[in-house]
Amino acid sequence: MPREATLRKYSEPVGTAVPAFGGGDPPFPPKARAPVVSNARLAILMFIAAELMFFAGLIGAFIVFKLAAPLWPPAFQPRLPVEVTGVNTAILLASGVAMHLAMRASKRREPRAALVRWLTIAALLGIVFLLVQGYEWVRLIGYGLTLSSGVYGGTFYTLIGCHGAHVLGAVTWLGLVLARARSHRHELSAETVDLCGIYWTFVVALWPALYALVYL
Amino acid sequence: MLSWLPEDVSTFGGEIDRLFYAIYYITGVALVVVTALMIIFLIAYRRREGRRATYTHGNTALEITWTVIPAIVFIGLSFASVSTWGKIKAHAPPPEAVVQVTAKQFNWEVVYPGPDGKFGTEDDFQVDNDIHVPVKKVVHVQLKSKDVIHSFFLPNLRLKQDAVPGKDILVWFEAVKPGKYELPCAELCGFGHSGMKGWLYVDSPEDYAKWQQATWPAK
Amino acid sequence: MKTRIVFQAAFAAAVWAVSGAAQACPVCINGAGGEKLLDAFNWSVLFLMAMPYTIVFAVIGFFVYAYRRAEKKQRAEESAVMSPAHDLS
Amino acid sequence: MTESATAHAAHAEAHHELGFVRKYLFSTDHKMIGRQFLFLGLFMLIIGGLLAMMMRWELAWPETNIPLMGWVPEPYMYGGILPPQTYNAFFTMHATIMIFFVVMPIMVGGFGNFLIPLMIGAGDMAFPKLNMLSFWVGLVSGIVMLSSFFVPGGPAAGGWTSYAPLSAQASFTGVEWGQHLWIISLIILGISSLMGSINYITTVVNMRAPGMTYFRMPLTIWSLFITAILLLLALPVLTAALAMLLFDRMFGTSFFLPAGGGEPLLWQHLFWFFGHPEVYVLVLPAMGVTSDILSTLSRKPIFGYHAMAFSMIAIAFLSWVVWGHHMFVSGMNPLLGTAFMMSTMVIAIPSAIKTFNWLGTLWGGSIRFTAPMLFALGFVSNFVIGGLSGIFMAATPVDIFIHDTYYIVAHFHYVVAGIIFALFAAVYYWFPKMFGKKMSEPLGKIHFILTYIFFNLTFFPMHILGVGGHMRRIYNPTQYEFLQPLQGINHFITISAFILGVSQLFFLYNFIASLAKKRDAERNPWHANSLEWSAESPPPHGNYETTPVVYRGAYEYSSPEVAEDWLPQNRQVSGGVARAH
Repeated sequence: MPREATLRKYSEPVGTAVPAFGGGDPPFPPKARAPVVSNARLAILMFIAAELMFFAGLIGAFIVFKLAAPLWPPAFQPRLPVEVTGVNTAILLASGVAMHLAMRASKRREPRAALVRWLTIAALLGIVFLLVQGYEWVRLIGYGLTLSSGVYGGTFYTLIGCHGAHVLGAVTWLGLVLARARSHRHELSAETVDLCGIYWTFVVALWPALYALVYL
Repeated sequence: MLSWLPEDVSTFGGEIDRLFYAIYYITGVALVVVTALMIIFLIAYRRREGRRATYTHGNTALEITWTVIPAIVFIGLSFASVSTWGKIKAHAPPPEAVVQVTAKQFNWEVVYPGPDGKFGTEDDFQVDNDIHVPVKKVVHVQLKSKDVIHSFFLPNLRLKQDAVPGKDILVWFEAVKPGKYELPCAELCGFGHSGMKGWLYVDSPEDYAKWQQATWPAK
Repeated sequence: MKTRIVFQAAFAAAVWAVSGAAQACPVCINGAGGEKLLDAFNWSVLFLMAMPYTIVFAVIGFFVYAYRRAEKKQRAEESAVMSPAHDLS
Repeated sequence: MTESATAHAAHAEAHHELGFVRKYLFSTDHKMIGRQFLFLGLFMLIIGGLLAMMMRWELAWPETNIPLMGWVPEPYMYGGILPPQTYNAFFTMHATIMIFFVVMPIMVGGFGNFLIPLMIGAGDMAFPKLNMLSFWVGLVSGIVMLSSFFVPGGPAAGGWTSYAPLSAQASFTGVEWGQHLWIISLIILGISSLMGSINYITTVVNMRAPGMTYFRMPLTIWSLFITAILLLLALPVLTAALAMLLFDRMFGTSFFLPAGGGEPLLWQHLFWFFGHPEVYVLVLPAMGVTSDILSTLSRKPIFGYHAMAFSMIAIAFLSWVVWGHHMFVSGMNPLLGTAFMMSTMVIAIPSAIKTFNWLGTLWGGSIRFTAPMLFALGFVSNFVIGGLSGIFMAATPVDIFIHDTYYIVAHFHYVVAGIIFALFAAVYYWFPKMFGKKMSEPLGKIHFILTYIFFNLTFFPMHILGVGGHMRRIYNPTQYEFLQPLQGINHFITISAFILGVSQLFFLYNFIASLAKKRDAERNPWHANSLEWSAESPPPHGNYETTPVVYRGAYEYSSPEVAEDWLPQNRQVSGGVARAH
């Protein structure tokens, strides 16, 4: 324990000023500073980073199976619907563009109607993507490709299914934002749209990579 | 501490043990020096009335020294390890005897090629948990597993290799001293993991021939 | 400073070591699953190793960009509001 | 200024009137959440410790009745005799609990939550509600994990690493739901950690008080910041692997089952890709708090602050390329083995730097041998041994022999169980700030002396067992002829372990008795510099009356600027103005 008795109260400095220690030349006196990237944006970025690592784990597994297989897709397994999914990819990318336009509209404080229009288009395109995916899944299961048909089916459904779940989550989120945007009782900050938009962009941007990896 | 090492009867075990000793002495010296310094500092710089602690934020020269020295030691150690590692794992000498060992819960299935020297023929000879090999001959073990991961561990030969289901892993050794050596499983493989063990019999040429005659099916 | 140099050197060494290992070894006695499997694992390992660095550097890059932009904006605002001789510089 | 102060006070007042539930259970106050994590961790520590005691009994006197355990029903125990299945379940749960539910909740969840806002001068975390959720999700995960003790077949028995295919098919271990719950619990824990780490990173990046630059942050904050980044990027990979494992078990996929074309080694790659950064998740906060405590209680600036911070950054960077050293004998490509050996040797360098800097901090100090200081020194001493023994396994040829032996067990207990020393140090050190009460010093010293002696007597002989070839995770060492000469050492270790366990009662008593005391702690009992000590003990909701302003780093002890031997970060010294150019 420090010795209370021998210590004087805080006093005037005894020595001359010593060189500041602890990094650079911070402003003196220190100033408060607004964060450059807001808390919510930073959090969503971190969340996306974690999501990327989650997909990295799945993709790492997929790479092992795909590259090690003598034949991929393995014999007697249905081929994946490359063309339909290609069109579907275009649909998802288009929804990304719509989302981007919505973000721009909200940033420029354009009339609410423009924002609602773009958000609706993005959401609808997202739903179409999911429906097409779902329809293709049903067909694939009909052809006998299931979760338990070896690593081919397993990786396909896990990887694409995880992405599908993310699209579903993003659509739900977008639906909530859209409901807020349509009801005029609520203020809608640019950040609300932005956060959803950033996540949407992530989900959209991830897809072409998965498409190239899994389908092509 | 190292006197507890099991007796080494393999050709490459000596190299492993030498590395072991080298690291042992290096880390031993480091441990003694660091501990001694710590004790000296703790005694010399214990709180005393009227003495103020030295005000210093560090010393660049010292910092560089204790970064560079461990770096040299560590990198040196890893270069010293490379050749032994390569010898054991990557470059097996040609075999003079071959045996197939398949691990399963909770036994080692040992298959000998029989008199024709080939596996998969009728004269293959199978036995559980006993491996007979001739002394001073390069033995190749084809390691497989039927169910889960096991680990082929021969403490006296400084040899350990996981047996992975779906993989065919080649292990080699050359024992230099006849005797009977224990072969435990070193990777958790289920409730019977403890007690999953076999024996490695390193036979003198005469004993090996005698054992072959007694057990292997005739041609 | 010196730690940074040491660190960079160490990192370069690690990357060098790993990339050296990525070339599959034709005489390996292990991994009888075949060379394709070894290759597959090598690519997977490289991919997994690269991911955290990609993400971290992307985020750091974004931050540098965001800070630069914020600073530029602030400077523009300051020069618009008050006379330049007044403050910090 | 005054306006915001009164607003703050009013704010704090409003929160003081909260009911029991909002104040103690569903609190969004980072300090309460930190305490909740601490209690959770300490409770789990007791369970994990008891499991270890039973395992030690089994190893010393195999297949004999464990005293006091006769009540456990068959088939889990037979009149106190541990069957191998239960033994396997016990070491699996011991490791899982100690790693995921003791060290992580206490160091990262508990002290991370409690200290980050306080030490950087913020009122709370960036997302208080997310923070609360993180604890409750974590608690659910803990409950799921513990509930696996009560399902038919018992808890997971595939080791904490759950190597596939042993863990991927119920028939291999005979455990059905226990392993399912193990996987589900860890997936839930991943969500909890994700929320926590997002919160920590955002808070550290955005909510530092004015003047608190990155390189003025205490090393505890640096360590927790880096830990959060590691957790953020490492845990999702485990989650992915666990999801695949769960699919293998429940939905008939075959990612890790060779019968269906799966790859057992893939599990090991994914697991250790997470697993090695995880090791640093465990040890970095311990290094951080040790640095702070050593500096404060030797009244000396930390030696080489920048080297310390950069070595942690280097560890974080390198921790992604070393995971293969857990797999040297797994049958992976030998060339990859060489690469992983090199990177492992390189990552040992920053750890060496840290040790030497700790020694440098002691040099020329004025050391106070209080309980937190003793435990911090204990951590350093254990870390030296654990670090040095790690070099043996980094050398691949040596690892061939010692892999999966007690040498490994000794090594990681010196590191991970050594972390418990830092954990105790942190509890003794920050207890006054957390609860406004002081813990008993004499009891703390007795606790330290007993713990230190019997920790070493327990874990050091394990090196000898390992050198003798004693495999880890075996149920009955007397089944092996070559291990029979070593059985005496097993007896010795077990007796030491029991005394080590009993010694913890000193801590338990001290902790509970101190909690029951009246408030008696002043604001800054250790005369420390970092910001948390300028708040009340315990700090009110919102922490600071006014936002503190930071003028210097956290380690200005015995500075010639002032007559006292400490100089808080937020104290403006008039001479300091001269530094403002």
